[in-house]
Amino acid sequence: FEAHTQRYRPNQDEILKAMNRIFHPKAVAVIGASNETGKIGNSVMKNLINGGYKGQIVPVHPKADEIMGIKAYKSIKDYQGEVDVAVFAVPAHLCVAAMDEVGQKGVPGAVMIPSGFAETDNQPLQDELLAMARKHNVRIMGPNIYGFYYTPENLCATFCTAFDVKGKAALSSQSGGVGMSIIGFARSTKMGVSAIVGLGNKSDLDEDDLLTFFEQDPNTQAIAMHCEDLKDGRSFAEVASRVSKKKPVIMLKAGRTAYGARAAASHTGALAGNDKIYDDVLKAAGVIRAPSLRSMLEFARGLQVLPTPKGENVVIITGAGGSGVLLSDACFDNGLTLMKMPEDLDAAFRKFIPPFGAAGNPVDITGGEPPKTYQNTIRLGLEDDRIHSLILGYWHTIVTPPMVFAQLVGEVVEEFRAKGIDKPVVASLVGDVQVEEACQYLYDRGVVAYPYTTETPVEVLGAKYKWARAAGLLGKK
Amino acid sequence: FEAHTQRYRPNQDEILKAMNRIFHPKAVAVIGASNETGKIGNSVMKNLINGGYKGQIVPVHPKADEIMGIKAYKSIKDYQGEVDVAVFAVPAHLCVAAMDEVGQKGVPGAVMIPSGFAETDNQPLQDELLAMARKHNVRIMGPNIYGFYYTPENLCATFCTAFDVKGKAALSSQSGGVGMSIIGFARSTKMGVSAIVGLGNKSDLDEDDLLTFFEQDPNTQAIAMHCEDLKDGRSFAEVASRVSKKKPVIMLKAGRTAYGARAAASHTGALAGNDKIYDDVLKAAGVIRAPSLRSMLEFARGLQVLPTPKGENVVIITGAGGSGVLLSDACFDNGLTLMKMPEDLDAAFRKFIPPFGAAGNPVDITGGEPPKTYQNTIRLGLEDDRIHSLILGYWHTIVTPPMVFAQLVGEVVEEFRAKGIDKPVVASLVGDVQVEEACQYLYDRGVVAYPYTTETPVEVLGAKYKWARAAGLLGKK
Amino acid sequence: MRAGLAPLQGLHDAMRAINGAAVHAEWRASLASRGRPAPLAGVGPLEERTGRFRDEAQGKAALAAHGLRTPEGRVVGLSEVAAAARGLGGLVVVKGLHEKLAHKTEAGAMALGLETAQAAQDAARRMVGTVATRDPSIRLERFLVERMLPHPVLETLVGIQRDPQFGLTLTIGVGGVLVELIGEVTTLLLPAGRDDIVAALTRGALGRLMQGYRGRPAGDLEAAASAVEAIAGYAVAQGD
Amino acid sequence: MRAGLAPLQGLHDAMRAINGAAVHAEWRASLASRGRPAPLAGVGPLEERTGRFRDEAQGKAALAAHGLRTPEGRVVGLSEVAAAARGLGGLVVVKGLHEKLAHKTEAGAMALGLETAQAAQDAARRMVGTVATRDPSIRLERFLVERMLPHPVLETLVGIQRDPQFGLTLTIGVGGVLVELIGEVTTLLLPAGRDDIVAALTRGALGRLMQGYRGRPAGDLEAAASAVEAIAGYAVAQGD
Ligand SMILES: CC(C)(COP(=O)(O)OP(=O)(O)OC[C@H]1O[C@@H](n2cnc3c(N)ncnc32)[C@H](O)[C@@H]1OP(=O)(O)O)[C@@H](O)C(=O)NCCC(=O)NCCS
Ligand SMILES: CC(C)(COP(=O)(O)OP(=O)(O)OC[C@H]1O[C@@H](n2cnc3c(N)ncnc32)[C@H](O)[C@@H]1OP(=O)(O)O)[C@@H](O)C(=O)NCCC(=O)NCCS
Ligand SMILES: Nc1ncnc2c1ncn2[C@@H]1O[C@H](COP(=O)(O)OP(=O)(O)O)[C@@H](O)[C@H]1O
Ligand SMILES: Nc1ncnc2c1ncn2[C@@H]1O[C@H](COP(=O)(O)OP(=O)(O)O)[C@@H](O)[C@H]1O
Ligand SMILES: [Ca+2]
Ligand SMILES: [Ca+2]
Ligand code: NA
Repeated sequence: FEAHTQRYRPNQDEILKAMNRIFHPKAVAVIGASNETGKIGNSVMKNLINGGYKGQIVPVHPKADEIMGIKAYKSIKDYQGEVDVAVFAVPAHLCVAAMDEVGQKGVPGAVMIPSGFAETDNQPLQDELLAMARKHNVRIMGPNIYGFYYTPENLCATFCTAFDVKGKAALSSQSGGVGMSIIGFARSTKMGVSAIVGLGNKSDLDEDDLLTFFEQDPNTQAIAMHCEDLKDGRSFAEVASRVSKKKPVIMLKAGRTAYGARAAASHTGALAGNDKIYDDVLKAAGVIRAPSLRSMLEFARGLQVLPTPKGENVVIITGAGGSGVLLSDACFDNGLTLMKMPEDLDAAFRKFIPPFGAAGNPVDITGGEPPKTYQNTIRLGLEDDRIHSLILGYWHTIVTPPMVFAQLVGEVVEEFRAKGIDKPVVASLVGDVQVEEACQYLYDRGVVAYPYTTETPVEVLGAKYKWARAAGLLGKK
Repeated sequence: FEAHTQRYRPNQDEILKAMNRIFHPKAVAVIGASNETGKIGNSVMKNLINGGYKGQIVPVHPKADEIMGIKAYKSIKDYQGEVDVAVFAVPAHLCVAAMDEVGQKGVPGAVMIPSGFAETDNQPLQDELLAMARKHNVRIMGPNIYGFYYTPENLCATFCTAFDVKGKAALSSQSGGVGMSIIGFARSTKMGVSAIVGLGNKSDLDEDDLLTFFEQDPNTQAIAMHCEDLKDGRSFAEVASRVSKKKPVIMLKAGRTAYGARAAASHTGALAGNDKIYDDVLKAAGVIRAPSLRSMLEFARGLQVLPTPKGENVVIITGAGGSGVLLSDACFDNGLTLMKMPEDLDAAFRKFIPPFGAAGNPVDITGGEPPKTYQNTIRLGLEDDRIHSLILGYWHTIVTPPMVFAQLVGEVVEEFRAKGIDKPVVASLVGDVQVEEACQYLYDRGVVAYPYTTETPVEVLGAKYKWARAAGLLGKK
Repeated sequence: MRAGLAPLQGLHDAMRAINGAAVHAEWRASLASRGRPAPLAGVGPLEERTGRFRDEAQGKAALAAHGLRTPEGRVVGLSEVAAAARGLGGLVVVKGLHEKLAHKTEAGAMALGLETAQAAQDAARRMVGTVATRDPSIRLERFLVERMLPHPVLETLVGIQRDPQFGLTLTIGVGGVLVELIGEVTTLLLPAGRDDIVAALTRGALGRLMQGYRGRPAGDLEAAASAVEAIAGYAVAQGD
Repeated sequence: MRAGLAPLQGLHDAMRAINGAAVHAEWRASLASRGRPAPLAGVGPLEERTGRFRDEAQGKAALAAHGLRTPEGRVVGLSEVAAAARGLGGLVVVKGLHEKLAHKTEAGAMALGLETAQAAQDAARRMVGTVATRDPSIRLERFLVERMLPHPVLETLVGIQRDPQFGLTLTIGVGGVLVELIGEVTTLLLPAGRDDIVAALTRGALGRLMQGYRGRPAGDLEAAASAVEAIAGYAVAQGD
């Protein structure tokens, strides 16, 4: 029952062994390191150095003795120690010969930045490169990629800018453009990242290999992947089914539609495939599909900070009744269950809110309330163990300004975490521009918060639930 | 065939006459103006003054001779001139008596900020208020609202902060929370606004009255409304069918789902109603439904700057092939037609791009290209009159940095506008954080541009097309 | 979401809705194939706002005045079923009528393709028992005996609803037992133009069926539109 | 998007797909009501990768070995149709078999409910003409004469596809002429566990029909699952 293309597929242990050397290298070689500013071989060197990589950097250059103050070698073979990964920054036509040397040196992984292979219709050259790599048992990332980041090792093996917001999301992209969005978005939102990996032409290493590594990587808690095609859907389904039991796996599948599939075919020759099959297979494998680039990014950002819910009961606590309605719509859209409020709990909430505030679920505390009302109701929501997740709807007032709200929520959540009670809390903040700062403050404290939207926080919570359900952590719904 | 509730419904001329006085007042009275900082009657005064309103402000207060340096009156009747609108900032129980005086004075419109009416289960008081207003033929905005803004008159008749980003979108909301998002979002994104109106309990004035005004308001080019229910669906359908022929009408209907409808009922007593009927009726009336709060805001922001397309042919020009695929998916999702590239045009595009760049549609100019390539291809896209809209996919590189891209696009678009060629152009910018500034620059120049997303620009373009089609501006699809 | 769309009911119930006694009601119109007239499946006694029953002849006359074609038939007591069947001649259908019966087929109160007067009489008698077994509070006393129509090309759902926000509305969609599974309907405000009705009949799944889906004969669009117009016209005339 | 799902084809064509000659193929399995065995509508000659025809007996044997129940029948030439019908006895079905006929019903190559041997023979003869009129390049020479099965409770789509990314897959959904309109299918990778098959059969529209939708009899879930398992098992055995 193999899929069409026969791909190289070592067993899981072998994959892991190579991947662990690539992601935790003691030495990184740069084939085509350069002293000339603007050159990719120069940017890679800078990023390795400025990114704070602590291992050995091994510049390889035909003439230079030193690159950026580091001893350079004419051939990688001249270097005495073991090298774990070689980053290529030489033109495509030089890559096969260089790969031969890298292979002879016994390097287990090559990061192939150069373009000029299958994506420029030069499939034969890519085949030649792959054959050479296989001959020496070198695993290839790419070609035609921006490289990769692995923040736990301060490793920026890429020509993009250095990057240092450490966190627990590992992301990969088939396309460089999407990779750049990941970097920009991560920097702008301070999304915590463990890894960003370019897969490009995917001549060898692909999503299933990454999953095998991230599965056991203690620095990674959520995995998000952009892909245009799965080169080997069966391997992916197999590995993803296993990994998604432990960590959320998110996928943005590009080329979902007739237009997109056609564009993918002309862009990378990707056979985007029958989306209905992708959909069913990914669902069966417990993979969460991101409907858009932005949602892939938001899921990666949010799922890593949210704890896993212990059950389906979601409660909305809102200052803005209007937000309560929109948040409820969003719960429905995202398959979340608004808890039917037990009478005693309803009465308990009512004690804290004005008589005309609507109890039930949403708990509508009404607009003009002081911080205390938010505090009391949120505390109750965290306390009562029939409630499994909270959605907060904040409304900007003079009585409870944005940062006051953010601080009180941060405190209450922290207080309960200290007691061992850690429920997912997401928030929608509507108000003037100060709500933006408040959202960042909350996100930094593990509360998934967004300004000017009621949908996004609920979508992120919905994705966490989808994962938890598929992973069998919530029992049958 | 009347709907259930019988509502007051004067003819269109009468509505317009009152609305024109409310939105273009020569004098605004503040009932409950106050010198005390923090009071709503004080905030309203500040906003009127600081907002730059040029007409007469008439503070009404039982004791004070002056409020914020402006002569105050014990009763509105003591003021000699004509008053066009009265903003109420006194507690609910004082409103009926105050309304009697306002009515006797012959004021055509009352902005009822106070809460304490139907939303706190005090329907009888609201009925009394309405009866008094009807007796004197005063139209009521609210009660239970933040007030309203009308930027062409520098009018900030609200207790929120003054606001001055003039533009062409008129927005209304039934709920104060959503109103606050509008204000915060508008300020943060510099969205141009002509009006922001709170409708609250909608005891009298509602969406159809606003439409009647905005239809003929030269300062308004797009109308976006958040509502939980239509008090009179039939009037709305009738007026919206007419107005949507001239200007895009966008609606965020809250309470779409079972959960949302229940929340709406307990929040405002809104009968959210059968969403399928809303959907069909709004579609038939040419109203664009916004699927989310954020998309309502983005549509209001984007639709006002985009020109109306002249036909269905959309072309994607992209530096990132991966973005091209996602943009194509988004075109499909949003019902846009990717033009089948005529051979001569394909050849013309190919002249400007590398041999391995994919022509067809998307036109994939590939990642490493200089500004000239973007310039040449965009110019061709604007020039050829078989192409009706452009979607740009920018990819951050050293060769063409974000602001260089933004400036060149701004220039080319401007150059063609000067020649009378004005096509919708939207853009997705992927890259490091500098793309954010580039997007703002582009938006300011009428190019709808977003960072880290391929979906949103296409969604906005899709909304513009949906409107243009429904308005009969594109012929049958 | 298909909220608020009640399950199919006979014309019987629809008439009550039109007359204001209920908010939701739909019924199926079986649209003829091209060239044949548009028959309507099922017509029952009409009830007015007053609660007084109209007899079937009056109901039919009212619909006929709006141009709707309905199968010939009579409403009779149990002892008169055979006679009614004989009077109609040929194949007949017997339907048990009762206030509480929203779904005759499911309740066992529907017998199709009866060849003789005796068969009709027997069916009616059995029906009384079947229905009573399932719900002892229902005792069938009135029966609609109708001419059996040829199998329709296409069953179409035509519904009249009184919506609190929008007033009288017309819903059109795919009919038959699979209606809920296909779940695609269009709602129009009444009165509605023929153009809008035609557009609703030619949209989506219904439109594909109407065109002659997978080798099936095509529906007669004009006849269908006229039938819908007639029902809508009747509803509007009765509506406030 | 329901991209890539070819219209329904007979078991005839499905066998060719399993044997590797085609990528897409689906066929309908008519699932019995509770308690009755699960009959399969339609079985035709099987073709191997080599292009050599298996005869119908061999095909059936192969499927039977995987536990699938199929209606009794024979593939014969035009002159032998009457004899084959007589041999089966009772009501029969005649299907015209031809390489080019993906949709027998639409092509006029399907005659159901034939009561006598003569009627079967006449139907086959007429079929040759009907089919030729529509496509002169098709001359029917082989006919499947099958026992007519009672009307199935529920037609289910069971498809085998060879996907370039995922290899051999199994698709399950609502069958019958409305399949495209309901358009709800589930795809599983093969081999698939019985649990997954049962889950696919009880999900969405199919699940509602299986439970006995709107007063219709319920499907026999276990029999259905076994039938699907048999087909899947056969496909897996044949697949690479
Ligand atoms: C890889 C690539 C950047 C190389 O381009 P370049 O920098 O112009 O190439 P050069 O020929 O200058 O070679 C690079 C350096 O390697 C050196 N070099 C040449 N052969 C070498 C070899 N066998 N071993 C090591 N170094 C070698 C060169 O001398 C040069 O160093 P220098 O600057 O000191 O002279 C280019 O071919 C390419 O593919 N660009 C596109 C990358 C891309 O977009 N990838 C996808 C992103 S998503
Ligand atoms: C309207 C509302 C703000 C008034 O509250 P308040 O400011 O505490 O009311 P006060 O009783 O102080 O009256 C306001 C002023 O009006 C004056 N006043 C009293 N009666 C008056 C009258 N008949 N005419 C004019 N002024 C009068 C008061 O003296 C006071 O002025 P002062 O500050 O100089 O003493 C409050 O009732 C309310 O409804 N708040 C909620 C508003 C809201 O959230 N709306 C919905 C937003 S979406
Ligand atoms: N006179 C008739 N001739 C042929 N078929 C009929 C006739 N009356 C009813 N039917 C069939 O029975 C179905 C159900 O009829 P209907 O009156 O709507 O009863 P129910 O209460 O079960 O919905 C119709 O859709 C049609 O298929
Ligand atoms: N032996 C049979 N008994 C009863 N009905 C049958 C039989 N064979 C086929 N049918 C009916 O005919 C339909 C079409 O049969 P099939 O062989 O799939 O032909 P087609 O090529 O037209 O799709 C089946 O779904 C079933 O409803
Ligand atoms: Ca692999
Ligand atoms: Ca109105
Ligand atoms: Na292309």
